[in-house]
Amino acid sequence: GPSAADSQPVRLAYLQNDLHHLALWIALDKGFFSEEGLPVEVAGIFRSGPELMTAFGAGELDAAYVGQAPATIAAVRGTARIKVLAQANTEGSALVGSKALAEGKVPRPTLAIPGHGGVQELLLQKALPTLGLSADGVELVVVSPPEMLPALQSGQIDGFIAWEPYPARAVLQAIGTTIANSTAIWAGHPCCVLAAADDLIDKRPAVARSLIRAHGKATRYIADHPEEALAVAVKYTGMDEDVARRAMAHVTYVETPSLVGEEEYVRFLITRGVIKVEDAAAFTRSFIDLPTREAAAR
Amino acid sequence: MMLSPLVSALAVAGVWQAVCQTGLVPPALLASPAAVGLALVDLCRTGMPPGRTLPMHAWMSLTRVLVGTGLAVVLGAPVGLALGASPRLRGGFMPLVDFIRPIPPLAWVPLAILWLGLGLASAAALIFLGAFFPVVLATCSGVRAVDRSYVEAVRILGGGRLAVWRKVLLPGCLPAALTGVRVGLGIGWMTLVAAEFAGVRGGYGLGYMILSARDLQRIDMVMAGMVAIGLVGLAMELGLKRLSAHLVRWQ
Amino acid sequence: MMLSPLVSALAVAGVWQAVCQTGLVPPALLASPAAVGLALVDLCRTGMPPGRTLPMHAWMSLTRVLVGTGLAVVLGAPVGLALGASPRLRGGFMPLVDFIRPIPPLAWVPLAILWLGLGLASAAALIFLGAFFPVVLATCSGVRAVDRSYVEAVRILGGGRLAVWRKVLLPGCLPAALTGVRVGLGIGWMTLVAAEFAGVRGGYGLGYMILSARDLQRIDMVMAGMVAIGLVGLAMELGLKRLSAHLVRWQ
Amino acid sequence: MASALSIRGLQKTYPAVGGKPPVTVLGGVDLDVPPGAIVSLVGLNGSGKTTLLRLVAGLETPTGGTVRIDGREPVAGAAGGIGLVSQDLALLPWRTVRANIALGLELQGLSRARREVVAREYEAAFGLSACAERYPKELSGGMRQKAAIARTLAAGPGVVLMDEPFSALDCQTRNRMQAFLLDIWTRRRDTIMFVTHHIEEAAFLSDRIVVLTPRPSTVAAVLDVNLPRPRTRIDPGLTALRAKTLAILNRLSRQEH
Amino acid sequence: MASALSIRGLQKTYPAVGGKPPVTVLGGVDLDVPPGAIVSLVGLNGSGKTTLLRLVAGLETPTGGTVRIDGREPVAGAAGGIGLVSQDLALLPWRTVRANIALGLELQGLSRARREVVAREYEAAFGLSACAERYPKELSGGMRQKAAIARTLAAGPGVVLMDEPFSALDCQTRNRMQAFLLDIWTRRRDTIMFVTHHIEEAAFLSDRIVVLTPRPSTVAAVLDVNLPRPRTRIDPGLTALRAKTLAILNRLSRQEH
Ligand SMILES: Nc1ncnc2c1ncn2[C@@H]1O[C@H](COP(=O)(O)OP(=O)(O)OP(=O)(O)O)[C@@H](O)[C@H]1O
Ligand SMILES: Nc1ncnc2c1ncn2[C@@H]1O[C@H](COP(=O)(O)OP(=O)(O)OP(=O)(O)O)[C@@H](O)[C@H]1O
Ligand SMILES: NCCS(=O)(=O)O
Ligand SMILES: [Mg+2]
Ligand SMILES: [Mg+2]
Repeated sequence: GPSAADSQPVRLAYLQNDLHHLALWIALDKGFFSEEGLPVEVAGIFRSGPELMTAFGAGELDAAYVGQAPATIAAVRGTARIKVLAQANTEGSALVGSKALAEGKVPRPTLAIPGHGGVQELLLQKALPTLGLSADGVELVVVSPPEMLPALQSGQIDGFIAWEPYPARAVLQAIGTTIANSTAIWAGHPCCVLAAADDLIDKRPAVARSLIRAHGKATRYIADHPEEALAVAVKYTGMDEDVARRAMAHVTYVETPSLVGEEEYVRFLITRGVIKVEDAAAFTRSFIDLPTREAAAR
Repeated sequence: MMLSPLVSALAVAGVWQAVCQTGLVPPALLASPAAVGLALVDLCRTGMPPGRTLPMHAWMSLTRVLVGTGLAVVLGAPVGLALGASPRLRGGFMPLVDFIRPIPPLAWVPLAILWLGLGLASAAALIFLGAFFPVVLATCSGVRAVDRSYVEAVRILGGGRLAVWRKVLLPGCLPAALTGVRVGLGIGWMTLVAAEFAGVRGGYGLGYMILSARDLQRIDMVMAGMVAIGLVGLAMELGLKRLSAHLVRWQ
Repeated sequence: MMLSPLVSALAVAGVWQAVCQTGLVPPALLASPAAVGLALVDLCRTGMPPGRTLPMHAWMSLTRVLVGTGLAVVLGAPVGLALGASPRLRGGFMPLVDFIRPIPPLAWVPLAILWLGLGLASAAALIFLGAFFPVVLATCSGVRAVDRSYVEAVRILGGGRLAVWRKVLLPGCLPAALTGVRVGLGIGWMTLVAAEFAGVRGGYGLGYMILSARDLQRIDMVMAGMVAIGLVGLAMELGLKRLSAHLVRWQ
Repeated sequence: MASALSIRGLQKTYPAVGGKPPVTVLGGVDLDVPPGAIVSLVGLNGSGKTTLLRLVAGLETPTGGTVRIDGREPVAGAAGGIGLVSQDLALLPWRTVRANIALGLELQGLSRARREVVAREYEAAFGLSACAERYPKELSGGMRQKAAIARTLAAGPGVVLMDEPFSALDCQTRNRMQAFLLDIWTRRRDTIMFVTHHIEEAAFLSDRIVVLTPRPSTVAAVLDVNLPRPRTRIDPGLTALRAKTLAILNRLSRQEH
Repeated sequence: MASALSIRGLQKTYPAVGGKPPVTVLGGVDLDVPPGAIVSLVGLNGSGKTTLLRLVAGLETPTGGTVRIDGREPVAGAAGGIGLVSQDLALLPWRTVRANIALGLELQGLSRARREVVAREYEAAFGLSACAERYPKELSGGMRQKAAIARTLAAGPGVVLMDEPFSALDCQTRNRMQAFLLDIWTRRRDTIMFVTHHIEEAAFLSDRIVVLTPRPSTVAAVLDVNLPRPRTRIDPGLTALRAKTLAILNRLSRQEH
């Protein structure tokens, strides 16, 4: 039965307007946490992963939906003692560019990324050769995703790589064309995860298992009820329905984490000099909490 | 002929609407006053994100700003007074003040979360950081500008340190300190978006609302949020001016 | 016994280092002074992101802050003077000023990018917005506080409007205006992260550096960036104080 | 080409503020200063002398009645028109003594060199040469007063208004300043209105003494000083005039208390 | 229980600033004021009278020599010790006339009611009742001066320092104030140091007149006024003393020019 500690609400957080976190909103909206007997509390809505990680480190959060990138970096650097309980989604980013870029007519394009060390930077690195470009042949600028659209429209950048819904919106508004969906660049690449504090996993393992199960239900719900899921996305973000629909079509909602994907990303971070990890494979196996997942599955 | 604030407000709105109607600027990037008006209505009814309406956003932000700026005044004024009155303290601590005050509030976000957690304390602390230094500097200059002869008059009449403070330095620096509070309050509001970066509990706040709308390219709502901040800030400023006129009526 | 700034700086660093050494705070969340020192060295050698070193970041930010704050002073001082001297203008435009000034710089980001692009102009404009209003308010109060009898003396001696400005109002409000410039410069630096948040061309800037370090959870580099901003801000402030002491040596 | 000053039914009321009643200072003052004359204005404290000078200088607007200088209303800012040594001196604190003295000339557009010459002349005449480079707050009370007088006279106004200009001077300096003023006046024939509580001084300097009643003030008496110039201080005519003026003031003072 | 004032070899030099040389104001002043005596300090403008009073009040520190009040160095802030009517008055602009007059009593911790009674008494004595609720800037120059004197005397200090306290008063008010001062002094026997340029006033009020030389000043002469009190203004002894003092000042003045 649930212990006294388990009746404490789980402090959850997510990033506002990130469609990748849809499963959380579904679970909240459809009562999947309650079904698991899990009291939850949205303890914070964040603007970006790094702040969310700080909140983890400060002991303010028990679990959160967040990008795999900030979660990995924080775990390695010790900002937050967390593990991945489940995948929230894979894929769901895209490289969008001006017509000229799509036609390969820009000799030295200016391309925007959302930040350094993110999955999108790795995706872009992978995509460049297919565009006939080298890392030295492009000008990289960091632009916050909402500003990528006006920047592209006003010709200050030639293209950008970002998570949905920014690519979808750019296409719908005819600001840019999709040059490559991330599925094409790196099929099944990791993106966002459900992460939990080590503290929670160690001291309240039942809660961790319940989280995984509720998340699993929510993820299956998205697959089974796409229209209802869309309605929840619109409800939680206020996004236009057609934008959300198009965006969600490019996001793959799966709950099983990919060890291979994470390991590759870790290696990328190591080569970029962002983190120092002796054994990427070992780190990945410890970072993704397979034992709890197995326990939850039983 | 008196220039009423209404006239100047209408003039600004008129130019703004005209710019929008030339069609030179895409409406997706600059909302017209009319569109912003509609967005305001929408924000009160539907909210952004849906269900989170403007009055609640405003209320939460107001709380954060009032707590942050209030603290800034309560702590900043004494610090400014002390620095203004003592060249020794000034020599020792003014460089520290001058070192800390240019540091952007956004850079403090991680430390604020670390020390104060998520919620009011953290947000108020960042607003505090914005408002604190203008209050300190203004109060400090204010004290230094008080005519020495008034201090001497009170000393000679038997007043000690405390009396010099109560009878001369405090009333004497009041006009300058009030200007500092006005600047501080403005900066407090200006710091709001940064403050709501620290993660908002419950998902309310004008800064949070603006950034949410920005994520969705709802420029009309972004601008409606700016207008809302402007109006709340203006209302507080007018209240402050009233108070100030009452306090320094001898001028 | 004089409290030297060095003593107070060492005291602060000592407390900070002690807090870090208690082990109560994880070093990943609060870097020690020693770690920040190392990070500074690292930032100068390797850079963040790698290849982009601190001096270049500082140089680019300095340019943005100087242009933004410079404009704020050049435009804000005349506006403050005009508002201070004319109750009519004050009545008409002060509410507008009070309306616009609390709006957070981050909220202006979309409009700044729209109008000014991703480069210097955009960043400088946001810094300008931060620094402008403190300068306006301080200058305005300064003008209003100038003793009327000085104005009368110049009028009586045959001075016209221009002469009243040049011989009385300008020198008379100088101390207050200089305080405004000091506050404005501080706020200008404070606005830096917001200004560089939207994206900077060339990938340089202390705010940009701090955000990059934040993305990579390098709290030591975030804090090193804060220290760098503090030091550059302090250096500018000291220069300003020198200038100010020279300009108002009659005090 | 000296100016004539004519004041008719002049009234001044300070409006009510913060629950305190309005104050009527001038209750209808009629007064004439012939071109090139020195008229002294005497009266008890608070009788409105300063207010009257400020109205003549165009620094306040009358509530009623008129002030005319050569038939025109006074305007502050008419270069070389009116000079005022105000009771609070109003030396610009950010200017040295020399720069203060040169202010009027500067406003008249004189060259730097020319200003320097005139300023030095006045510094010397007022015994301020040693502190010409000092700021006003470094001066003694009397020295500050001398600097303010020098500033006004150096500008060479046609109408000179002086509000207790010698009140902080020692006797010797006061006498010297009186002589200096008369000396300048003899050369320039400025029209001078002079406020003083020093009745002997009023009599010694003036062509006419005007006595104001207490607030709301009107003209209590006009005494013409028909004594030849240059005068001596021990002139019995002066003594008689002084006694007469004091008697009027004494009466006014007794009425007030 | 009046205080004795003793000044020995008092020196004061303002340090050099901004390339301007230091100024030695007092070059070694010796001066005694017996307990309960009125001593007038006279001297030319800039001779250091104000500086001397400020040193006695403990507002400046001497560069050399000593000031002793009852054997102790003066300290500003010792309630009820020293009173100073400074040349610049220093009325607090944010306080009404009444609140200014009551300031000293307030600092001594008197109850509001008691302060009110005393303040009203002084307002009445100084003819300020009508403007007790006004702020200083609403007063005429003379009224302001009276308010400053009232503020100092109301506090009842044992040593009263007055720096040209009556310079802006009309003759009648000046005489009344002199009488009022003597009246208070007769009752309280305060020790009074009185700076004035009005030699008649100095003679009429004082037990002793001290004349300072020009800067760097020393004591030029000490004249005892051995005349019985109450005095009349036309006392021939006074006239003689006045002539004698003026002669000294004239000599000093001629030497200076
Ligand atoms: N701003 C004001 N508001 C109200 N009353 C005022 C104001 N200014 C001056 N007064 C009043 O006007 C009267 C006349 O003042 P004014 O300064 O003209 O007198 P004065 O004759 O120059 O006196 P004094 O000889 O003392 O200099 C005084 O009773 C004073 O209180
Ligand atoms: N801060 C200062 N720096 C330099 N010199 C100063 C300063 N203050 C006063 N003095 C000088 O000290 C001298 C004496 O000044 P003080 O005010 O004591 O004279 P005083 O006898 O009171 O003259 P008065 O009769 O004009 O009031 C003057 O020459 C003055 O210029
Ligand atoms: N969907 C991306 C989320 S994060 O990388 O910014 O955390
Ligand atoms: Mg007057
Ligand atoms: Mg003096």
